[in-house]
Amino acid sequence: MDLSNFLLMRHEVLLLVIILLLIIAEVFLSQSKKSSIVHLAIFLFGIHTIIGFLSIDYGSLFGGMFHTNALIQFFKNILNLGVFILLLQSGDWLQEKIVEQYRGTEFFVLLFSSLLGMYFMISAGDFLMFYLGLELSTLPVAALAALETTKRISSEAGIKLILSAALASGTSLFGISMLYATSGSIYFNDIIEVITLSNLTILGFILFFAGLAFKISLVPFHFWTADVYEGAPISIASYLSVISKGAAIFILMILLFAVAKPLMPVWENMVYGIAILTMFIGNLFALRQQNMKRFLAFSSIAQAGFILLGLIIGNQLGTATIVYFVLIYIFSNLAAFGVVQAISLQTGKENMKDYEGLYRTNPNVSLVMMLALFSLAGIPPVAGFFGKFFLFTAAASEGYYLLVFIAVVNVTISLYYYLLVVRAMFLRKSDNAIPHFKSKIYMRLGLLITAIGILVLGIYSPLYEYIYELSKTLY
Amino acid sequence: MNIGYIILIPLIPLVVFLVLGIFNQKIKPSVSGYVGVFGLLVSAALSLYAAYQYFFVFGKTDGFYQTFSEKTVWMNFTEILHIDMGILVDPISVMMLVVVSVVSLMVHIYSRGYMKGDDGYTKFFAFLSLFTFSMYGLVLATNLFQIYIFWELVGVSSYLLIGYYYTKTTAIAAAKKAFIVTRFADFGFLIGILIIGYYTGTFDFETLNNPEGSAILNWAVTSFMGLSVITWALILIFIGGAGKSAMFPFHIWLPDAMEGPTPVSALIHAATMVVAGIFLVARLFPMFYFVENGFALNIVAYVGAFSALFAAIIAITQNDIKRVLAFSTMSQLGYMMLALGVSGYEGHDGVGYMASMFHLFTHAMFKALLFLGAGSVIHAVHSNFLKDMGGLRKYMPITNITFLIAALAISGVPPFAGFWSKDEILVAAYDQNKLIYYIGVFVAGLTAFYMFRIYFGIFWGKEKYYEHKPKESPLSMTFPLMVLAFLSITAGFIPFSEFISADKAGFEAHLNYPLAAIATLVGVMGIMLAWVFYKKESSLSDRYANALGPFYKWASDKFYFDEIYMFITKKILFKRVSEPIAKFDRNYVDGTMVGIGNKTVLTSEKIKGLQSGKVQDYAFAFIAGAVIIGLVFIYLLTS
Amino acid sequence: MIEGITIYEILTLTTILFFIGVYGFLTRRNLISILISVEMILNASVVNFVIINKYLYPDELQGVLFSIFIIAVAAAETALAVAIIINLYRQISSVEVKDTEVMKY
Amino acid sequence: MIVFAIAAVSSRRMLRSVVYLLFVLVGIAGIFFLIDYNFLAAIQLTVYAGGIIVLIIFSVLLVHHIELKLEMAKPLRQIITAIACLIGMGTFLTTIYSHQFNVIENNVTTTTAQIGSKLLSYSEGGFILPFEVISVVLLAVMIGAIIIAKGKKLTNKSNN
Amino acid sequence: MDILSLFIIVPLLTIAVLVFTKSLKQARVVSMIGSFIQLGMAINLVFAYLKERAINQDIMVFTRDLVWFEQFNIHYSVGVDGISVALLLLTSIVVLAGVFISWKMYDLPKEFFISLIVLSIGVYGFFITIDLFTMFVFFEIAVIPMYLLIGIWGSGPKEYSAMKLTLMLMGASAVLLVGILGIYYNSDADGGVLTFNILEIAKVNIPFEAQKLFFPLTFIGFAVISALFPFHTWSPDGHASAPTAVSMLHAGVLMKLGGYGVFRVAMYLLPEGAMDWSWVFILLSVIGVVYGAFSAIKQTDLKYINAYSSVSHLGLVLFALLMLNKTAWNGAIIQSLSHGFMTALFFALIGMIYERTHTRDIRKLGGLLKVIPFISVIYVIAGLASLGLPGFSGFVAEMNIFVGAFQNDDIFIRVATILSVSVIVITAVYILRVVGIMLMGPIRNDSYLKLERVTWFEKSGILLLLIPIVGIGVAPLWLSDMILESLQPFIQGLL
Repeated sequence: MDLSNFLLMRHEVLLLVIILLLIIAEVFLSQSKKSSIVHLAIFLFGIHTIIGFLSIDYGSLFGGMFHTNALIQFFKNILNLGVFILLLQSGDWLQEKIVEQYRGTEFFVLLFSSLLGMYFMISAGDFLMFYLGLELSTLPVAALAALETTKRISSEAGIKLILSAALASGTSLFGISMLYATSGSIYFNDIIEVITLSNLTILGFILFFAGLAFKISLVPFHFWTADVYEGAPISIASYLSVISKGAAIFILMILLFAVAKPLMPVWENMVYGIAILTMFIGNLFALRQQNMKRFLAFSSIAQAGFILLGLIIGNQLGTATIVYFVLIYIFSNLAAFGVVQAISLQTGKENMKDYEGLYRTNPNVSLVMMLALFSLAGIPPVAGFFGKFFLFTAAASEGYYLLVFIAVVNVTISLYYYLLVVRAMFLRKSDNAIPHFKSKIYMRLGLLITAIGILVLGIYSPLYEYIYELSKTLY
Repeated sequence: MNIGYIILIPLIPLVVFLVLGIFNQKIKPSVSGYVGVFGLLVSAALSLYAAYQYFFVFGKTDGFYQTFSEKTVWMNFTEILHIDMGILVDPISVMMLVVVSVVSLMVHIYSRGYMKGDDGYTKFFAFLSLFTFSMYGLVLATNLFQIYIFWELVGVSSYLLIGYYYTKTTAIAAAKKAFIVTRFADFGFLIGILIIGYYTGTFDFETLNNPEGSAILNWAVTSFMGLSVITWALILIFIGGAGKSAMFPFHIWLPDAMEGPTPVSALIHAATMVVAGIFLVARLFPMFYFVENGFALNIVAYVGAFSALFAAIIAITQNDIKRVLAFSTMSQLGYMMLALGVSGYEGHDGVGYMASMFHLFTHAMFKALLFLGAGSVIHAVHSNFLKDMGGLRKYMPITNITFLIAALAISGVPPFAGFWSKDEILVAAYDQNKLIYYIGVFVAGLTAFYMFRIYFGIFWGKEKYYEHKPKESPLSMTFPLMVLAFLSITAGFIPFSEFISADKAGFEAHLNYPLAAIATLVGVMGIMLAWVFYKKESSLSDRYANALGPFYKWASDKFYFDEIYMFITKKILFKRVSEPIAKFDRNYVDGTMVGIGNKTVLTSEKIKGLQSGKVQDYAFAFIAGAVIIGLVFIYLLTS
Repeated sequence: MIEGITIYEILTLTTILFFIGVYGFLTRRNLISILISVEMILNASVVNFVIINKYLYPDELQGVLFSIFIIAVAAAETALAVAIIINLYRQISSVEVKDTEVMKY
Repeated sequence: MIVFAIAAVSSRRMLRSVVYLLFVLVGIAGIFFLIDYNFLAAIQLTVYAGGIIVLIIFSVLLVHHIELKLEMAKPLRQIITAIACLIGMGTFLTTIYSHQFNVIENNVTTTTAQIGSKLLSYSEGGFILPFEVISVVLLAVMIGAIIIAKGKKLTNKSNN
Repeated sequence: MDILSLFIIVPLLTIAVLVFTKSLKQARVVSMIGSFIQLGMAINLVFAYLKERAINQDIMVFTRDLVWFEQFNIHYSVGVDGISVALLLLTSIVVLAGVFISWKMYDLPKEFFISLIVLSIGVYGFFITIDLFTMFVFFEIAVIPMYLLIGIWGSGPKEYSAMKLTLMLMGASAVLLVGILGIYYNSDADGGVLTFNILEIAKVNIPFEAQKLFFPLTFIGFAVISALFPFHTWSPDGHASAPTAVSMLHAGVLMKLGGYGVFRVAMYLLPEGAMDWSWVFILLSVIGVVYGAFSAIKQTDLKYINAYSSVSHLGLVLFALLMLNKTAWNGAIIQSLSHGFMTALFFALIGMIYERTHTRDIRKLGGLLKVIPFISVIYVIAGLASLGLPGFSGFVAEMNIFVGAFQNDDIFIRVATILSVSVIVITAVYILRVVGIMLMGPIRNDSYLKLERVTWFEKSGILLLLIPIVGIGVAPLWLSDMILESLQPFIQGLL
C-alpha cells in the first residue's frame, strides 16, 4: 500500500484538504475581509469539482472497506456538481447573512464534511463505513439546520432532525446487528455469499432499510422532511432534498442490487407498496401547501416515490434510469430552490401567494421556476420528462404496468400543484407583486446553469447512454 | 347528336348567382335585374332548343326514346360505389327543363316589377338564380347521390328565399320550419340511398331502372321484416319525396312558406321545387313498379290521394289567398302522386305515369299564373286577406282575365289545360282503383269550389275601402301573366302521351268521354256552388260554415297539425330531451370529472392531521411502520 | 462466555432495552429525556454487537470495534443534541416537546 | 437493569431518570466485564458514565429547576404506545427465537493491544479508515455544537 | 435538412426571432411571416408528396431516421403519407389564420405568439413523426401551452377551465403512456427487437391478450382529446374561456390529434384489440354524436354551442374510425379536415362578433345581418357547411362516413349508423336556431347599429379558412383519392 493508492480516494482526500485550508484561512483572515472566505470556498470547490472529472482507475482499499468504481466516481461527480451549484446559489445569502455572524467558515466546514460523509457512505465497503458515513453526512446537516440560532423554527428543525436521525440510526444499527448475527460479517462482500432468506435476516434488513428510508424520506419514514425543510435555511433544505437524498438513494440502490439481491422477493414487494404510499402521500400533502419550502419538501417526497419505480426491477436498466433521474432531479430541484432562495433573499417572502404576478415583474426568474416545475412534473421537452419516462419504462420492462399506471395518475396529481405555482406566477395579476430585482452574479450563474441543465440533459441522449454503460460496472 | 351544350343550361344561372352574390354591394339593382333575366333567357332558349332536338330530332330511335347521359366521377366511395356528376337526358328530364326554365324566366321578369325598390333586390335575383341552378341540376341528375346533392341545394335556396324578409320573425320561423321538415324527410331519403347503394352496388339511374337489371330482378334477395330491403329503400326515398312535395304528413311547411315573396311562392312552392318529389318517384318509376309488384307504389297512391283530399278540404276554409293557393298546390301534388301510384308500365297501362307528368306540366303553368296573379293583387291592395278584397275586376282587368283563365284551368273545365291532364289522371285511377277514382272526382269538385270562392271574393263581390286606389300592375308584371295564361290555355293540346310514357315508347291517348263528362260536370257544379255562395256578399257561406260546426273549425285550423308538430318539437324534443341532456352534461358528466378533482383536494385536507408537528408522532409512525413491514413480510407474505 | 446464560436471553434483554428506549422516546414530554431514551436504544445495539461477536464469531473482533465506534458517535450525537437544546432553551426558555410544534400540517 | 431502564423512562424527576440511566449503563458495562471485554467495559464507563451522563446532567441543570415535575403524556397515549412496543417486541423476539444460532463455545480474551492493532491496521480487516473518519465526525460535530451553543454572543475566535 | 424536419425548425426559428421582438407590431409581423412560410412549405409538401408518391410506393415517404436513445431503440424518425400531408396543410392554414385573428393581442403579445407557435410545433411534430415516443413527446408539447394560453389570455373562469383542460388531457396522456409502453414491450413478439417505430411494430403481430389489454388505454388516451363521451367536458369550458385564436387552434387542430392518434396507433397497431373492443367505443361515440348535438340545441353561449357541435362532429370521426373500413376512414380523415376548417372559422367569427358586441349570448344578439353583413353572411355559410350542405367539405366527409358505416352488414352497427345519420337533422336544428335568433330578426340593441366593419386582417383570416371548405366540398376527388391510397396499407394491416 503506497501513496498512489490514495489517488483512488482522491475525492475524499481533496475535500479534506479543502476543509483544512478553510479552517486555516479562517484563522489567518483578518476581520475586515471575512466575506472573501466565500469566494475562496467556492473557488476551491470549483477546482475540486473539475478535478473530480479527471479519469482515474478504480479499486478498493483498506481491506474492502472503501471501494470505488466508475459509477461511484460518476455519482460523486454528480454530487460535486450539485453542491457547486448549491454554493453558487447560496453565495449571496452566505455573504449577507452568515458571514455577518462570523459563521462563514463553519458553514463550509460543516457542509463539506457532510459531503465527505456521503462520499464515504456511497463508496463504503462494509456496514461500519456505511454507518459512519451516514452519521457524518447527517450530524453536520443537523447543525446547519439549526444554524440560524436567532430563528426559533431553525432550532426546532435542528432538534427534530437530530432526534429523528438518532432514532433512525439506532433502528438501523439494531438491524445491522441482526444481519451481523446471521452473516457473521460486516463486509458487504462476505454478506453476499452467506446471506439467506431467513426471518432474522429479513427483520434486520427491514430495520436497516428503515434507517435508510428515513434519509430518502419514504413514507412512513418521511415526516421529519417537511418541518426540517421549512425551518432550515433554504440552502440547507435544498441540500437535504437534493444531495443527501440523492446519495442515500444511490447507496440504497447499491445495497439492494448488490448486497441484498437474495432478498429480492421480499424487497420488491416492499418497494412496491412503499412506492405507492410515498407517491400518494407526498402528492396529497403537497397539494395544499402554501409555504414554498414545505411545498417542495412534499414534492421531493413524491419524487422519491417515483424513483422507487426504477429501484423495483433491480437490474442494470434500473440503475441507469435511477442515476439518470437523480441527475436530472438534482438540477430541477436546485433550480426551484434557487428561485425560492433568490426571492426570499430579496424580499423574505416564501409563500405561494407572494409569487402572484411574478412573471410581469421578474420574467427571467419565473421562467426558470416554470422550467424547474415542468421538469419536476415531467413535461416534455424539459429533462424531467425523460427521467420519468425512462423510470416508467424500466418498471414496465418487468411488467409492473399497474404500478406504472398508479405512477402516471400521480404524475397528473402532481401536475396540478405544480401548475398552481405557475398559475400564481403567470396567470394572476397582483398589485403588491414582488418588485423587479436583480440578483448578484453567483445566484444568476447558479440559476443559469440549472436552467441550461434542465433544457439540455434530457434531449442530449449520449449522456444517458454513458450512464447506461457505467451502470454495467455494478454487476 | 351532341348534348354537351345542355350542361350550359345549369351553368349559366350558377355564373349569374356567383356574379351577383360576390359583387352584391357593387352592382346597381337595375343592372342585376337585367343580368338575372338575361341569364335565364339564354338558358330557357337552350332548354327549349334541347327539348325540340330531343323529341323531334334524335331522341327517338327504333320506337323508344333513348336515354343519353354524360357523367364524370366526382368522388369515390368504394371500388364500386362512387358519386358521378353529369347530365341525363330523357323525356321527363327534358320536360322538366322546359317547365323550370319557362316558369323561372317568367318569375324573373315578374320580379323586376314586383321587387322594385326593395333593398335586397340584387340578393333576391342571386338567390333566384341559385335556385334555378339547383333545380336544373336536380332534374338532370344521373344518379341518386347527385339528385340528393341538388335536392339539398334546392332546399337551402328555398330556405334563403322564404327567409328573404329576414327581419320578420314569422318569415324566419317559416324558413326554419320548411328546411327542418324537409331535412327530416331527407333523413329517410338518405337512408334509402344508403340501402340501395349497399344492396344494388350502384347509385346510377340507368342501371337501377333497367327492367332487366340486377337491381330490379334481385329485389327479393334480402328482406327485412317481411318486406324486401329494396322496398324499404323505396319507401324511405318516397318519404324524402313526400317531404319536398308536401305530402301528408310533411305538408305543414308549405303554407307557412308563403311568408316568402310571392314570385318565390310561384316559382318554388307552386311550379318547380314542390314537384321534385313527384319527379323523384317518376325517375325511379321502374323500380317502384317492378320491385315487390309495386308495393311501394300503392303507398304512393294512397298517400297522394289522401293528401289531395285533405288539402282540398282545408283550402276551402282559408282566408289568406296565398294559403288557399298553397293548399290547392298540395292537393294538386297529391293528384300527381296518386296518378303515379295507380300507373302501370307497358303501353297504355302507363297512362297514369304520363298523366302525372302531364298534370305536372300544366299545373306548373296555371298554378304559377295563379300565384303571380295573386301577387299582383296583393301588390295592389297590400294585403293577403280575402276580407280586404272585392270588386277588383274593374281596376285590374288583365289580372282578372288571366286569373279567371287559370281558375278555369285548375277546375278542369275544357278546353283549358287542366282539363286534359286531370282527365287522364281520372282515367288511370278508374282503371286501377275505384276508391281513389272517387276521391279524385270529389277533390276535383272541391278544387273548383274553393278556387272560384277566392276568385269571386277577389274580383267580384262588394268593393272594400282602399286607402289608395288599386291599379293594374306594370307591364313587367302583367306580361308574364299573359304569357302564362296563353300557355294554360294551349298546353292541354300537346299530345303528351306521344312523348312521355313509363316505358318510353309513347302511346296513343284518347279521350274517355264518359269520365271526362263526369269530371267536367263535377267541376262546373263546384263553380256554380261558389257562384251561389260568393258571387254576392251573402251570409249563406257563414251559415253553412256554422252548420258544419266543429268540423269547419278543425279544417280552418288545418286539423291542428301545426300544433301537434309544435308540441312534439318544443315540448318533447326541446323540453324533454335537449334540456335534460344539457343539464345532465353540466351536472353529472362534468360533475364526476370535477368531483374527482375535488375529492382529491378534500382527502389532502383530511389527512393533513398526520403531519402533526410532534416529533414523537413522527417517531411513532417510524417505528410502527418498521414493525408493520416486518410483520407483513416475515409472517404474512412468507414467500 | 457467561455460564448459564444463553445468547437468546441476552438478546431478549437488549430487545427489551431497545423497546423501553422507544417507549421513552414516544412518551416523554421533554427533549432531554427523549435524548436519554435514544441513548438506551443505541446501547441496546451496542450490546447486541458485542454479544453476537462474543458468542458467535469470537475470532473476529468486528462487533467489538463496531460498538466502539457506535459509542463514539453516540457521544457526538448527544453533544450536538444538547447544544441545540440549549440554544432552543435560550430562545423559548423551554425544552418541552409541545413547544416545538410551530411547524405542522 | 430492566427495572432501572423502565424507571429511567418513567420517572417524573429529570435528574432521577438521568441517574437511573446511569445505572443502566453501568449494568451494561457489567455485562461487558462478564464476557471479559474489559476494555470495552472501560470505554462504556468512561464515555457514557463519564461523558454523556455528565453532559446530560449539565444540560439538565442548565435548563431545569431540580424540583420541577415533568408532566407525562396522556395515559391513553401511553397505553397505545406500550401496546405498540409490546407488539414490536413480540415480533422481534419471535423472530430471534425462530433463528437457530450456532454458538461457539470459547473463552478467548481480547486484550487492549489486539483492539489497538486492529484499529490501526490498514490491511484486511483493519479499521484505520473508520478511525480516521470518526475523527472528522467528531471535529465536525464539535464545530457544529460550538457555533450553535455559542448562540448570539459572537466572537471571531470560534473554533479552537 | 429534409423537407419534414423543417416543420419543426422553422417555428423554432420564428420563436428565436420572437424572443427579441419589442412590441406587438413586431411580434405579430414576425409570427405572420413565420406562419406564411409554414403555409408555403405545407403547400409545397402537398405537391412534392404527389410527385413522390407517383414513383415511390412505401407506406411513408420522405422518411428520415436519426437514432436518439439507442438503448431504448428510440428514434427521431419522420415520414408522411397522404393523411398527414393533408393534416399538415390544415394546421398551417389554421395557424396562419389564428395569427391574423389575434392581430390585436395587446396583453403580453410576445409571449402569446410564442406559446401559440410552441403549440403548433407540437402539432406539426405529432403529424410528421412515426416513432411512438417522439409522437408522445410532441403530443404533450402541444397540450401544455394551452394552459398558459387559456389561463393568461382567456376570459371568464379561465383559471378553472385551463386547469380542468390541462389535467384531463394530461390524465389522458398518462393513460396513453401506459398503453404505449405496453405496445413497446410487446413489439418483439416475433422475436425481433423492441422498437417504438410504428411501421416496425405494424409488421409484428402483437399477442391478442396484450392487444385486448392495451387497446382501450391507447384509444381512450387519444380519444379524450377529441372529446370522446364522457370525457368531453373539458372542451366546452376550455373553448368558452379560451381567446379566439386559441379556440381556433384547439378545436381546429389540436382535437384532430386524437383521431389521428387513434388511427395511427390504436387502430393500426392493435387491430384485433380494436375489433374486440369496437362495440364499446362505437356505443360511446354514437352517444357522443347524438348527445353533443342535442345539448348544443339548448346552449345560449355561442362558444358552447360550437363546442358541443364539435363533440358531435368528432364523435362522428371516432365512430367512422371504428367502422374499420376504407370508406369510413376516408370519411373520418376528411371530417377531421373539414371540421378543422369549419370550427376554426366559427370561432374566428364568434371572436369577431364578441369583439364588437361584447357578448356571446345569442339571446342578447339579433339582426346582425343588417349591421355586420360580411361576418354574418360568412357565419351563415359556415353554418350551412357544418350542417352538411353539399358543396361544402362537411357533406363530403359525412357521406363517406355514412356510406362506409353502412358497408358492415351487422344489425348493431346498422342501428348505430342510422342514429348517427339522424344527426344531420339535429345539426340543422341548432344551426338554424342560432342563425335565426342571432343574425336574422330585429336588432335587439341600438348600440349594435354602429358596429365597426370587418378589417383586412380579419377578412384574410376568414377567407383563408373558407376557401378550403368550399374547395374540398366542390372538388373532393383529388383529396379523397390521395387519402384513399394512403389508407390501403392500413386496411391490409387490418386483414
